[in-house]
Amino acid sequence: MSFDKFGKISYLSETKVADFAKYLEKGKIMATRCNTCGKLYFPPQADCPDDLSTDMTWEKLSGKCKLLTYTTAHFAPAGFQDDVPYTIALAQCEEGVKVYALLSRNINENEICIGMDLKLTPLQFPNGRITYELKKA
Amino acid sequence: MSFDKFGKISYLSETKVADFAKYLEKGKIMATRCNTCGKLYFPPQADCPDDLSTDMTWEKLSGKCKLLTYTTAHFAPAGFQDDVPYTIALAQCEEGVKVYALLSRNINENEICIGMDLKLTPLQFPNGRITYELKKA
Amino acid sequence: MSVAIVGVGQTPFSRNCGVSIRELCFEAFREALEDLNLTSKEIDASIICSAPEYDKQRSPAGLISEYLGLTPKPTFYAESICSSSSTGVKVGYSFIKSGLHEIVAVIGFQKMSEISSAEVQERMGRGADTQWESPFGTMMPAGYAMYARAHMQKYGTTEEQLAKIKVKSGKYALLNPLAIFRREITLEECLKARVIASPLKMYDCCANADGASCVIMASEEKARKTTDTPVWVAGIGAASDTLSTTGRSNLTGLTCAVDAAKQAYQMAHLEPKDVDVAEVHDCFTIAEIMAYENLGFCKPSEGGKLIEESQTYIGGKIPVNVDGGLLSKGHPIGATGGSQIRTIVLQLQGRAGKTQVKGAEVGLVHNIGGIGVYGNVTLLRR
Amino acid sequence: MSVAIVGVGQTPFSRNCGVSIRELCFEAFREALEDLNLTSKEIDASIICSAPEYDKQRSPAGLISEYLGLTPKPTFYAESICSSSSTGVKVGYSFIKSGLHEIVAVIGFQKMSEISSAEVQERMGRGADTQWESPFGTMMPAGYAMYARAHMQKYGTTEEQLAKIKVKSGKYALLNPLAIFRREITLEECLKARVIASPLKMYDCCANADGASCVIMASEEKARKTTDTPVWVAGIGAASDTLSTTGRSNLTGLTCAVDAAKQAYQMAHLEPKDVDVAEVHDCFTIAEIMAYENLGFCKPSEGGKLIEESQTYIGGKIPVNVDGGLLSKGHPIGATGGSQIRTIVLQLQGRAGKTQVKGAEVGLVHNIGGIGVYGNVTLLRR
Ligand SMILES: [Zn+2]
Ligand SMILES: [Zn+2]
Repeated sequence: MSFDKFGKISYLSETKVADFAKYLEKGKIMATRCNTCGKLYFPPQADCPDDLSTDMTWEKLSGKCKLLTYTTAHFAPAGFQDDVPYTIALAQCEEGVKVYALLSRNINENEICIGMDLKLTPLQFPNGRITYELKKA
Repeated sequence: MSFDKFGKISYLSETKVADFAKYLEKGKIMATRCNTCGKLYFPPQADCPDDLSTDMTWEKLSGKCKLLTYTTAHFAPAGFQDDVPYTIALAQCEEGVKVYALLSRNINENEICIGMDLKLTPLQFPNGRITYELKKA
Repeated sequence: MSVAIVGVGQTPFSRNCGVSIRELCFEAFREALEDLNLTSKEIDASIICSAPEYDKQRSPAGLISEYLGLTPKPTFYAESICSSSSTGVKVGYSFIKSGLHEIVAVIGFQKMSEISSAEVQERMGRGADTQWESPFGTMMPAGYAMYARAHMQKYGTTEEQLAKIKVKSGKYALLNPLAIFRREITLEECLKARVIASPLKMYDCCANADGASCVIMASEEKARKTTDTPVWVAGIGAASDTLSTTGRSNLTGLTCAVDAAKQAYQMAHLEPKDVDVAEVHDCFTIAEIMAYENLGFCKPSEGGKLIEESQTYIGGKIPVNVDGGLLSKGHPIGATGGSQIRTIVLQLQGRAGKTQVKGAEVGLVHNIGGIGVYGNVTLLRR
Repeated sequence: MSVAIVGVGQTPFSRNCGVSIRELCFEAFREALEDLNLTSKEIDASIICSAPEYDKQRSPAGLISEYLGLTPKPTFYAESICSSSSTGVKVGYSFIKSGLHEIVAVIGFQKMSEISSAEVQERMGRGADTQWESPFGTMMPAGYAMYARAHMQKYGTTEEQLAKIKVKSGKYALLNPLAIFRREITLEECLKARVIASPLKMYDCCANADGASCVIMASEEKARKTTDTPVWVAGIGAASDTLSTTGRSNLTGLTCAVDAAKQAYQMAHLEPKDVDVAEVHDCFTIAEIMAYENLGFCKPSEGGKLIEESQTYIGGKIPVNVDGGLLSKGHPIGATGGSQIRTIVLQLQGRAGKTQVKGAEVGLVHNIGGIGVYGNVTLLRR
């Protein structure tokens, strides 16, 4: 399976970690862990620059995370104009890795505060495309 | 008037020498001459690198030229596929400048020979776009 | 052997230049060679700097070097997005210092008016990680807005302080004939403007622009023959941070700028307090506040206070962006670094007119590519 | 102070690599660091080389340097189309020679399989002058075909001689596990193949490909600590010719290659006869024949005769492209120069296996960007 179902718009269809999309369809958000040095990678990667190893294992993230920073976009690049306003967020997962995703539309802008608990969750678009988003924990 | 009517496909719409297209519509193929050093430029340019001058005059080419080299393309880039085969040529104008253009379809491939006399001629496409081509002299 | 900047040039930055990219570059090149004892034939190499995909021409290095009469000298294209021409200056320095070349032209350009603003942001979005971040509708304002939000949260920086950066920018842009926006803007206008990416509003963001810049660099020997007022490259620093937002450890400052500044100060044997005038990369108001901190003009957390106290106006502790900065000049990506360098060179030559910082001896240029991905700091000396 | 190449790496060149550009680069990087006493943390700077618009990622320097673990070291993107990674090596040399950096990684890549061949040619066409030449349906094969036609006319070079370049290429590609096409091709097959741009037929043209390459460069001191078999950069030459075809004065040779070769020989104090093994930019068969002449391996006009007499096979006067060349390896634009350098480095280290030129001491790399726009010649020495 290729990677081109990931995201609202996809710019990349081939990657060694295309299985991420397969897992995501099954409701699992996966990171990779280097079997050589033990480092956890999210977004997942197939290679470990620390020891030049390519021996990695998939590992499920709990999804528990905290908001680090965010912005609500009222202007958007071509292809995303119909979605404004949307809130882009960076969150810290309990496993130590960070995630870049949109905040769920169910969270009101005045509820948002840095440090709040969030839950990283798979999301299927009506057209069959898949992604993940950050929901209220 | 902008430059975007020039050529089968245009990639550039704004230039200081946009008047070239206006002249071309009137049947004239124009070069520019630097008023400071006297150098003739074709394709025309608005600036003279030799003396950093921008003082140029339009000057009509006679169209008389000789074939320097050519190729007949049987494969084409996107946008030109319906035109194959077409013959791209480089010719030397009697004024000393060179011109890059297609050879007229009226010239048979077996007639073509390096050194042959040609006539640089304005050409209007059915859709109103304009260019020039090299005809048999 | 020292390396000098002997000539600088810049076109007006505009919303729609109406000319082709090579014609735009010619104009900047011509200004750079003015009053120099130098012909274009003596230039050994050129470096053409921009970001691709804003216009249709690919591999513009060959096109532009031909139009400037630099053929058959070597040329190539250098890119680090918004800091491309500072990267060019770094390469130019090393070409000369290594002995490969004696005189190098660094030409930066961008023509952004051929496409819409949303299309520009789409291309900028694809300058983020296209696998993991672009699919979320990333754009430049959003990236800097996330830094702004974190800076406000951690240090108490306010929207008023951000706006005051733009107020300063407007004041000086009024005196810069090459700037796109030449008018003063009030604090109130800034605060009432529509939101682009919260907390950044319209006047917190710089504008896309068309423009070109040119920097002529020379070896010490050639510099002395070429001009009476060479400006010396005292220090050069360059560093990167992760392209991914998820890779960032610091959300309240740009570590690539901190690292680059450290290198440049060290190479020049200078400290922040030695800088008389600075150009910093204010693509967004928050970027200038972080620059104050990252360059050591104040402590981390105190950037907001520095502008609040007007310390970065002429007459203050350290005058910053007295040409109006990107916020008012406009930001034609590849041309921006060269324009910043031009401003500092004119300052150090005493040719800055109404915005001259008296007796300026040491100047600094801070030029950032992307959302803190490529950090470049250049120290120049009279 | 001398500058060395200490490590080289390359992925297989393929029609469809199936991985992302950063993953592709990682593979080449990993090979380059193999057996070196060096970790990626010790690399001071990276230069990422490719041609834009073949894949969607913009500003890949940040992306790739992050994935290779090179952050926070400086990085940028260098482009001279097909010679991008030779340009990167020239900049790497000057970074080290100038004292700015000690160890530099030059990474070249291209992923061309995401778009069709006609789309690739469209992008290449926009690498010509988009105002005056692209509107005529320009493409790379057409440009080289015009040189071929002129060469045949002036010197009597034949289609058979062109085909013999490809026959040699096929013979050596059979021994190169990283090449796309690993089979021998007969003279007859070549001559009967369909015409792409007359007189060039299918086997006169190289194929688009996906691939990456990596060259690790180091100062003399660092090189000695890193490896027992450094290969020294003896000479570097770079020159340009007009982007426009109308600006060309010579239609039977590439003056940018002549100029670059002259510089490289002079810097290295070497002559053509000193070269033991060479990699030349055979994007088309005619390009290899012109390279023989432009590099001084034979006189102008005698390129056809040189291949006719098999003088560029192993055992001949000067073995050329004994890895199969671009014609059989494939031509992933940004990766090509690095791949050529890798072949010569392995030759000079005595690690070239079945295609080893015995006792090779001096090697040459000839890498051209565009249709003779950017000329790069690098001389390496054991
Ligand atoms: Zn590891
Ligand atoms: Zn003139």
